Amino acid sequence: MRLYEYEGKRLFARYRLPVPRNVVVDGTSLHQLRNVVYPVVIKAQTFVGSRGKAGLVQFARDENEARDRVCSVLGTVYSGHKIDRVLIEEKVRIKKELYLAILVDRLAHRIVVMSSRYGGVDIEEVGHNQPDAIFKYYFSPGSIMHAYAARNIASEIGLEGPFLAPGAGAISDLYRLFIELDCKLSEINPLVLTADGRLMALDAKVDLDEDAMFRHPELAAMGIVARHEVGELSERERFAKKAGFPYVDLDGDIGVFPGGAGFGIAAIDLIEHYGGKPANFMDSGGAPTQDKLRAMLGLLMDNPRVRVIFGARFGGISRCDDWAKAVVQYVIENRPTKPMIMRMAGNMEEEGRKIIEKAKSEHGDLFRKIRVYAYDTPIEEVIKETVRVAREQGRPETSGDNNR
Amino acid sequence: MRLYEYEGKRLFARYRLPVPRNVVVDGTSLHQLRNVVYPVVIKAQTFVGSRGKAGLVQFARDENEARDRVCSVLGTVYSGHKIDRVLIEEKVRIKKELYLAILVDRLAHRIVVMSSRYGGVDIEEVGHNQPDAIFKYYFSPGSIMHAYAARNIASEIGLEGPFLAPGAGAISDLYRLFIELDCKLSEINPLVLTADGRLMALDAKVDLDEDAMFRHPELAAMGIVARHEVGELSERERFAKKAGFPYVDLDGDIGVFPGGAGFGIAAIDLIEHYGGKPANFMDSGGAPTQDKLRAMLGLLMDNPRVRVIFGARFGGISRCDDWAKAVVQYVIENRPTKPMIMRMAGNMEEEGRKIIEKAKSEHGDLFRKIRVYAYDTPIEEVIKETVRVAREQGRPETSGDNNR
Amino acid sequence: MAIIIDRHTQTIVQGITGTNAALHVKFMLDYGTRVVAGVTPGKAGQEVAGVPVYDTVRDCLKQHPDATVSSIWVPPRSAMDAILEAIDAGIKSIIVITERIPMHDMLFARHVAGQKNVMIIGGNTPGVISPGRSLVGMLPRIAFQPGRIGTVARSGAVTYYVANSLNLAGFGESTSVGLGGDPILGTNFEDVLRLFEQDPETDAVVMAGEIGGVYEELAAPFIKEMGKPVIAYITGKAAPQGKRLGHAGAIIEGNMGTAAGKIVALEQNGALIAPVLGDIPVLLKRALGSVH
Amino acid sequence: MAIIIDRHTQTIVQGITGTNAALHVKFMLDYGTRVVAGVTPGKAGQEVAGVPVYDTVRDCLKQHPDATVSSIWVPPRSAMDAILEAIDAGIKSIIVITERIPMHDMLFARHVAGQKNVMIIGGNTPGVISPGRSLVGMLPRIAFQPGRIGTVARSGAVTYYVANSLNLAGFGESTSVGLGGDPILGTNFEDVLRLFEQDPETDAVVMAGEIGGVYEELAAPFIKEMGKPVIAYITGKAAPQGKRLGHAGAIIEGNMGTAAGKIVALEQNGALIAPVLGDIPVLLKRALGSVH
Repeated sequence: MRLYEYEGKRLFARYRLPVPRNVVVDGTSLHQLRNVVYPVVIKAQTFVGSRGKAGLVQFARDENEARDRVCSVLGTVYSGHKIDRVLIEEKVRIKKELYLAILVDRLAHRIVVMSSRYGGVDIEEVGHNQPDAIFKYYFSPGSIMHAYAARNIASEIGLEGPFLAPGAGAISDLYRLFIELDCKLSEINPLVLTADGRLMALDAKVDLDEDAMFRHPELAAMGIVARHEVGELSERERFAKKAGFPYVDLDGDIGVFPGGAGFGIAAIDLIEHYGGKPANFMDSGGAPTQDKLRAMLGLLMDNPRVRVIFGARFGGISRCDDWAKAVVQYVIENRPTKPMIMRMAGNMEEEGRKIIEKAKSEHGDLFRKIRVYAYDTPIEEVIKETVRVAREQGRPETSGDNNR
Repeated sequence: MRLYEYEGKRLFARYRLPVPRNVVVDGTSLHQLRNVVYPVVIKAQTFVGSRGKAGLVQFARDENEARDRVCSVLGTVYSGHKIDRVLIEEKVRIKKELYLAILVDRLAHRIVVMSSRYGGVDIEEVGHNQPDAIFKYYFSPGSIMHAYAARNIASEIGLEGPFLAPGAGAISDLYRLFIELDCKLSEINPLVLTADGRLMALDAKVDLDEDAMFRHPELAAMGIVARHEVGELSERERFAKKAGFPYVDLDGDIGVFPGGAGFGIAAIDLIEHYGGKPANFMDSGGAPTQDKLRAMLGLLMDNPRVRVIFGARFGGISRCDDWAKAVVQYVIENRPTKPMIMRMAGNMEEEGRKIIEKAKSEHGDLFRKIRVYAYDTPIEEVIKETVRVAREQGRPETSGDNNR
Repeated sequence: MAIIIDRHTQTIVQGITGTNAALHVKFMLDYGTRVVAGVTPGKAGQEVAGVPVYDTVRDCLKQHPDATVSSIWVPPRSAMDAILEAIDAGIKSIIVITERIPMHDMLFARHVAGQKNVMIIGGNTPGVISPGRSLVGMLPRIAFQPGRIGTVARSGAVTYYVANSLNLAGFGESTSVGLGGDPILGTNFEDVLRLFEQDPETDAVVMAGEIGGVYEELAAPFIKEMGKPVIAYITGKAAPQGKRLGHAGAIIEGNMGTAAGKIVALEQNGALIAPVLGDIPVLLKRALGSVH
Repeated sequence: MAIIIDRHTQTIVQGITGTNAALHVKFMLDYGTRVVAGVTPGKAGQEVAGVPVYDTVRDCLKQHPDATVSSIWVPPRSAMDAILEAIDAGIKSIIVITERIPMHDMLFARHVAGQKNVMIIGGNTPGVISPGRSLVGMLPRIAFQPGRIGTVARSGAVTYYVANSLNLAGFGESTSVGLGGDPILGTNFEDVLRLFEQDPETDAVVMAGEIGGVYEELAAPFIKEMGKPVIAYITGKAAPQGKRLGHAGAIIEGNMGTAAGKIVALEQNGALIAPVLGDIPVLLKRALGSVH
């Protein structure tokens, strides 16, 4: 998960990596602009790339100018990301811009330090035009970066004389940060030599491994909590995170209530393939509890965008009977009015079917809009049906018994 | 360098290894015996092995008994080691005694964890009588101990059920201590299960690598400072340590002032071989300064045991002329009366010779008892001469010019 | 002899006393899998469905020296250690059910396994099944039937749906391998394709990929060399960027990991692309021609 | 071609700008040793006695790709890193002058060197000399003269005294190797004995050991196999227990490392024991018989 630049720089500072003097300002802390030495750079905190081109990086010579610029940015929305904070930094005079990044090479399954004498620009472009200008240094998983390796890298990107030791130190520190904080990426672009002889990380791009957050309470203590890989969670997504199941808002009208993440992805595709629009991605995880299943269903039902729910359960580690029980209980307790088109197959399919049928016979009216297909109906047919029902929802509701 | 048990246990406690509740008492802190829960074990702090057999481990049921026992031990000398401190520990009821040690295997050049179900006894004897009773687990240098490896070891020595996790934890902790503090040995004998269900290190034997002490200011802060591998330094040895040259007191009357540690060792042998008794071991190290050379010479001259000084310099990294200069200056400034029999060969031999000869011609009387042999006199002859002179020193001094 | 596991394969289960593991040990035994021992540290001496529990894999192998496969059901924080323990003790194939293993942990485990020539499958794999012979993992037996199609997928549920669509069309599986939903996998598509290519009991392969990572792309060149038809079904065409979809590995990061990119790479190298599940048996029939 | 170094060997010097290193670079050049480059991080572009200085070994080897030997003169705290740097850059023999290297550091450096098949000599070695041909280290040239006796010793000064006693008796050295005074050594007696056994320019070997460690004992079995006579001179017979005598490695620990133990092990395996330095040429003459 991507960190904001100011979060990355706080981590850098913890690892002794030099960053410009800075303060972070949000709507409630504009008074901090008084405590800044001008001129400054004002950087909107957002995950959008190319902030410079988007006008999200500005300069200010004094407090008034800074206040104007900050106010013009706070609260605005770029590419779907709302800007809540700006980073105010001393403006340094740059003598030289370098590039430094550490990442997991997913092809080689190793850790690679990428560095270049050419920083401050799009590194992929550099790599494309001048492959030699990017120096790659590989590390086996589990290995430390010895001091000499850091010196080799520093030397290769032109850090020499009095800059060799601090340069190598910064490379080592970034590597320690990368390893100790379970990063997928830690990038400094640009790493600069300033006109007054300092080495400094002017930007900070850090991607953490969400799956390793459990062992980093120090990050939570800094306010670094779960989010999307790139972007904040929506309200519904935060609810799901808390309840313990993966959920992502999409912009359609078909609520997707599948079993299994992989099929959840497939279901979204299939819905679009047959002309529908999914309202969400969701995954119950392995063997969800009844409570969790009902919370999942509730989240969809309560979403005003959702007009129909597509459900599927292939009973593997998660059993059909448990799933059926949860559906039935939710319906009886909450009396939902949105149609549900579902398929249930696999382990305990028969038991599940009996639970549904019993409920239908006892609470016929509640289950009027609920159809549950079985093993012998291909999943594509169920989805086509769902898309059709979603379209119908636009029209006046037809009467009649939809039970099979 | 060997640590006292109480020092080892303080390190254990830092690494969360469970040790009995304890206090350390010296002559000035007997009042602490009031703050102890009796009965207790009283253990004299010394490097002597088999303290039990030597009567250096005692028990006390109450404060009076403890005071008597402590006073009877403090200040006494065993095998040349004076006892300045005792460790007072809760007396635990032992259910099971195990053995655990981590050491550098100097044959395999690896780290080995040795463990046994049989603790509290001489482990070499166990190894001799029942080789299978000792379980050896090897680690490559630089590798960490994964949790599973600690469990494998714990399981092998019978730590199971509720003791498996704490046992594996203790093994991991001891390994971390071993690695992080640059140990040559860290041994717990016995590691015990107590009758009340605790796992506990009853003894602590830790050998540190003196050559790595520079990176452990935390040890110096605990009062763990340079000493012999086994034993405290004498006053002269402390002086030498401070002045920066290796020096060990021996009990003869021939002061040894060699160049090079290896030849220092050889010189001691040769002196004994030809019937003399060396008063010390000493080494100038590579390229000693003039000040250091004069400090070395002074240490020998000021030692009342020393009756004659044997000197040798094979000029390699250390030059003969520097050496000669230091000798001459020392003699002129300090007007020593003890004879010096020396040999000087190697780099800058000729220049050195000229310095000595010039001094002799200018200060003839001061150099009356100083002979300096050259390349063409085998070192054995010089040593024989030294031994002869040492014997003579017992008799009334003969007159006459000893210069060559 | 099927790929990876067979009727005679002796397996152990790490984390055997956990609820899920214990349930599926019973299912595996019912299926005929030779689960000979289990490990939960501190619980040596217990039994799970009649299978003895030991404190360490090392102890397992002392008593059951012919066990070669382990499945791992421990929590993510212990997964790397469990894998390393199995490797160190001499296990040759490790099937990692645990999901969301920290990426650095899995990289290290892979690295050690590579040095020792040990196969890791997963993390977050539903397991491996050779229908009618052996099952290691949590795959529902009901979804599979013996046959001559090899299947390999990142997702468990997709594995079932693929088998479901094969079986409805009269096909069965030689072996079905779940690679797992985690971003770093021990075994990837190419590894399994190579096994199927060599397997005399497999006529064709269905590979089901999804967004995220580059394992599908990495396999593409080998597909070109294969003598057996490969049907590819790739999900996530409608997925948003920068958001994980359930599987830790299912995420489009910048330009990497899009369904479109994978489909192009596979199609260019001769894989037949199935846009929806129902197309898989159709393409298979076409590819196998008169054989079926 | 002498063992380890030869007239044509190109060497580099790590820590070249230090006082001692700079002095001995001059001595080495005077002796004819091909010192082609040096390293001191941050001092690239300088020169020492005409030898160019680089920031890294890697940079050295870019400019001087034929350098195969490095001598290391850095402080103990940097020694491991310097050794690893040399190994990583492709140096094949590393002569470690630095003394009192932390034991764990040296163990690790040895371990890595072993994996990469790199020879480490030292730490705390005075170096290696093939008289009249090449000298790497700080050995005083005056002590050595060309000949057909190989010598190997832990101590520098003892190396000189051994050569001194050989030369006074008319012998000379094919190569003299200082193993070093540190407790963990990169190369031990057996390694060098094997080289001398193969070396057509060596007729007999003098090995000088001292108290501490087990390297002398480890070499004993090989001496039995050797076709060339081995004279052993072991010092520390009069040394006290538990006290280091100058060399970090020169210490009797419990029963380990006594001179008596070493002498017994060597004598039992056919080495001729020289009680004092002067006995060495006497024993050599006896062993080589009519040859000299």
